[in-house]
Amino acid sequence: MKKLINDPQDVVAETLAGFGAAHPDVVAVHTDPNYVTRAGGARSGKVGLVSGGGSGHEPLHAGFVGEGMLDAAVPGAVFTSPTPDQIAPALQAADSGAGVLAIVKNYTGDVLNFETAAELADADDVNVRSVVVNDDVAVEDSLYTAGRRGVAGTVCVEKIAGAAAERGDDLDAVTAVAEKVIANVRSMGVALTACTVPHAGKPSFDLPEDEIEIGIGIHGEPGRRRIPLAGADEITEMLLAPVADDLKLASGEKVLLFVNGMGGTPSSELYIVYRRARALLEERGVEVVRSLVGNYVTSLEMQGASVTVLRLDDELTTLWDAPVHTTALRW
Amino acid sequence: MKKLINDPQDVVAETLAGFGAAHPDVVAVHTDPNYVTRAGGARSGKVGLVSGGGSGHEPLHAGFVGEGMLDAAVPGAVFTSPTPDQIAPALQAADSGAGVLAIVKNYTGDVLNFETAAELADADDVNVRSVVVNDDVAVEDSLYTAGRRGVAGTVCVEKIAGAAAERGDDLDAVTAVAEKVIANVRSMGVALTACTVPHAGKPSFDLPEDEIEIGIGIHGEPGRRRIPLAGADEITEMLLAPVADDLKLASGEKVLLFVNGMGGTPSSELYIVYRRARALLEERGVEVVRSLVGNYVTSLEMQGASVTVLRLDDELTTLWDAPVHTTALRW
Amino acid sequence: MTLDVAWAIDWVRRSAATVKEHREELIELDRQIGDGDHGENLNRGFTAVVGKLDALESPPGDVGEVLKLVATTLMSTVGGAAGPLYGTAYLRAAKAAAVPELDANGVVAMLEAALEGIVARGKATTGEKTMVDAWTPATEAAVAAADEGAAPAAVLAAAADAATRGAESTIPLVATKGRASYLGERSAGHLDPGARSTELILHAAAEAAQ
Amino acid sequence: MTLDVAWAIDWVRRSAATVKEHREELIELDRQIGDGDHGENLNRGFTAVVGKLDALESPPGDVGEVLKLVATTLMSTVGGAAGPLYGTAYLRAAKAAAVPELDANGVVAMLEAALEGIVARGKATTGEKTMVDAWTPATEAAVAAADEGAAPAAVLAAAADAATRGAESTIPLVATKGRASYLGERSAGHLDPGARSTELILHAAAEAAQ
Ligand SMILES: Nc1ncnc2c1ncn2[C@@H]1O[C@H](COP(=O)(O)OP(=O)(O)O)[C@@H](O)[C@H]1O
Ligand SMILES: Nc1ncnc2c1ncn2[C@@H]1O[C@H](COP(=O)(O)OP(=O)(O)O)[C@@H](O)[C@H]1O
Ligand SMILES: [Mg+2]
Ligand SMILES: [Mg+2]
Ligand SMILES: [Mg+2]
Ligand SMILES: [Mg+2]
Repeated sequence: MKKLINDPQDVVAETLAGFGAAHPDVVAVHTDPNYVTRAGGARSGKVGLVSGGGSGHEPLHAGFVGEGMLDAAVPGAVFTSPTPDQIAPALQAADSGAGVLAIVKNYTGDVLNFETAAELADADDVNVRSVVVNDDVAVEDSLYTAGRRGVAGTVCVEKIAGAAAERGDDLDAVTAVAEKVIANVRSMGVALTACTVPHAGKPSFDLPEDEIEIGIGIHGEPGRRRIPLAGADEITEMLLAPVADDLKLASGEKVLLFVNGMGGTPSSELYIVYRRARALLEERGVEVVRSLVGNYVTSLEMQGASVTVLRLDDELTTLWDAPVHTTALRW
Repeated sequence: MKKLINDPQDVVAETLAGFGAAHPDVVAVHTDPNYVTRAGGARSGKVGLVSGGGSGHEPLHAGFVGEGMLDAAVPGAVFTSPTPDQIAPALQAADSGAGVLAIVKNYTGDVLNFETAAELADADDVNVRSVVVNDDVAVEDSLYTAGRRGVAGTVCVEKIAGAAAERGDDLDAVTAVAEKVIANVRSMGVALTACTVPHAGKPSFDLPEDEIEIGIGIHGEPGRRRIPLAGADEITEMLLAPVADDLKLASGEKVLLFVNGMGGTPSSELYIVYRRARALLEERGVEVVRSLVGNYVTSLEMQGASVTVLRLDDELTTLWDAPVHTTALRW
Repeated sequence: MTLDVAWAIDWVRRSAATVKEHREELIELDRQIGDGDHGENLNRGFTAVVGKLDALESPPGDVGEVLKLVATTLMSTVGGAAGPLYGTAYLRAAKAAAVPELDANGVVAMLEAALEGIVARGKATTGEKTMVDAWTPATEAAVAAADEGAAPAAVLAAAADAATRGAESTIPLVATKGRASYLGERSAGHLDPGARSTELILHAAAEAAQ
Repeated sequence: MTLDVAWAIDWVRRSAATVKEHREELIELDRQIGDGDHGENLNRGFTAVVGKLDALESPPGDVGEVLKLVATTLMSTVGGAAGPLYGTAYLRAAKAAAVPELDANGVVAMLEAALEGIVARGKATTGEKTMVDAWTPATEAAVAAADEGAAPAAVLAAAADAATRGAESTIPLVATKGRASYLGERSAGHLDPGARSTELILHAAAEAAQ
């Protein structure tokens, strides 16, 4: 295992220490328990926005704390949902009286820990609502399973709900916008290499030099199937088609196209994937009117990418375009 | 070799195609020959700023084209300086009558090709000045060598000279500011893994699982020495000390601390390095007043990092803080 | 022939020891069909529990108090799916065992409460390749043993053995709950890490009762 | 016994062929002490040269015209250090060989001009582990052969053989110019890729003169 780390047990704490020291103008890092808030604290009268999950997906979520996006983020241990006693104070810190929306990725651990935290916060008179992001089409959504995972589409939910909260929407309205994004965003990912969880010390799966995993999540799990290494264009088709199909995209629709890197993929490769994904959407008569390309929802140092498509209407487009000032997303 | 690419010969062209399609509001991509300009073209009366070099270092340089930074960027083949017939039209496009400053990294190929291009542009009445960035302290600067390499410090030169040009400085003044940055910026890097040049098809060097290379450049060259894998804190000391020593940093001085990823390193690890580098500077009584942490000057998918320190005075701080609107740097 | 606070404390310490001992195995099992953190997380949690136990000023008054300490500590240190699941299990078990001493029926009630807690939180049923596949046969075996008049120690031994068989039964299953479900068919052929940790913890209970 | 335009064209085509054949070897040499692009870049350049040659409407009037075409094409397609260095070499050589036919002294003048071009651009001297270490002995050997009255073909053969020895002489050297210099002492023990490509190109010249 080759990483720029010290003791594997200290990875999250040391990352947060560096993050806080580097960006005191944007964020405040709290330790014991660990959570991150906006430097200025919660803005009075604004609905609070909180997200969180296992670490190892940076910049998700702490990189999205700041004006126009999250009020607080809760990083768990690497690939491990945070605990209620971390989440509850973050919910409290984000509350300025208008209530808090928790944006939860659909994993058993995240859902359960956020549930408990919301109960704790509720006992302290914080009005907590939550939405569950489940954009990963690699996983079948069925009554008999844990449902689809939440992956890169989470960025879209956090950005757009964040803009709604910032413009003064109330808790019902912010929740409705978040649900609308969730209903219209889908993703699918590929891994060229595994990643190594620091405390595990060896790769999350063993992948021969000539094979890749299609339909991976963001926790180093193997994907739905293993296939021979293929060209970027071919791989992009395998990612884009199920996403577009699941969204039932029709000719004439407008979308945001988001090509996300898994952490170890250089941006040049992401642009190659973007180029092909865009062409495939155009072949379907779908217009790409907004774009995001970069490493935003990662799996440690994994090489790979995911393709996310968000169906846009005027409201979502306006909210996407609204100013944002976080360490990872800014305009 | 595992990459999200198609034919290795098409990597640069396809990256540029995706880049141009994703960011039409910021950049315009020209092909045959390849160069990138601002979407709006050169602003009349402003000194033009051009940089370029081999591809594979993304977002350098095309990611820094835009208001407040470069007017044009010239991407060569992977790790190969661009040719004069690419550079010359970029110099021309960047010229609006106030002359052009070329920011060249100190490599034989870059220097020679920019030299020839400047002659070509000069023949077309473009007034071209150039500065050579050589911030890498891993390489001894001696009369009898090719001198120090230009590495991550290039971002500081491009940002600050860009701000000077944007505020209306003339060619002499912009050149002087660029030289001032060059005189005050130093870097040193480490590789945990090699990178693979697409057309070469195999790693740029062979590194056992328990060894790292200290004093690497940004072209996948091996470093100055190979040492056993160590903890992040220890490695950071090996990078920071020669940088700080070479700059002869004195107690009470203010600096910008820039921890750069080589492409395959997750931001969490960069923050761990940042944290330690900052502490080491503080031990020397040096105050870190500005920070940059991320993958900005990369070597394809290499895992590793570099530490850059720029000595700041009021002028450089103001110029660093000035608005910038590029695809990779924005505030 | 009843189990008291000393037993409960011994159970917790043995649980911590066995989880530490099998930390890497649990990581490896979770690496194969999950995200490789189960051993790390449980070990962190039980280490914290032992720390809390050591720091107690006065000894817990009943079995339930011990289990409540386990519950709250796991809840606030484990995270992931296992944190709330085990946390709820111990919390419910604590309520059911809020007595100074447990007889055989008390042991059964405690195990049943734990299982109910897991099911209430996780909504899994048997055959979904989760810890429920270890807890369910364990509880059933405990009921059967108690019905036959077994002593508390024998009830726990029966539960532990059934948990072992239950854990092994997860190997061929295709997961439909938890993280392993994302693998679909590829989850078959692997032991569920949560079922394995359940087995370890129940064996610790039985050993403490010897 | 003189070398004409047909020879020059043949030289270029043979150069392209040998560079293509040794593409991977040159990449590998450059990978060891540089950035692994020398073979790729030269191959791209010479492939373009051949394309230009094939597309010519009328044949070049003299040797210099052929070399000028090589110069400008390499300059605009190779990039890196080798692009301008070889580009300048061919440009100066073209000027020195702006005649329909080259005798032995003409060959010498051409080689000397090429070397001067490389040195003018790259500022390297012998012993710095660059292509200069192949061009210098090659030019010296050409001078000696011409002085002894050798025919142009023999002059080129002597130059090519000297280039081979010159290239080999770079192996123990510590680089002080070019990218290999960044390696310091670690550059010793490797053949310089530019010296190797020089050797290949000069052998192509000699073979075309057979
Ligand atoms: N819905 C559920 N019901 C019961 N047990 C579950 C459920 N989901 C997961 N588990 C158990 O949790 C274990 C995984 O725990 P752990 O690795 O700590 O959490 P995570 O999956 O969040 O990383 C699985 O092996 C399984 O036994
Ligand atoms: N200053 C110089 N003078 C002469 N030859 C040089 C000089 N610098 C580099 N070279 C030659 O160029 C070769 C490398 O060419 P190439 O790999 O194409 O360029 P780059 O180093 O830019 O990648 C070296 O092997 C060396 O022979
Ligand atoms: Mg987990
Ligand atoms: Mg090169
Ligand atoms: Mg797990
Ligand atoms: Mg090279």
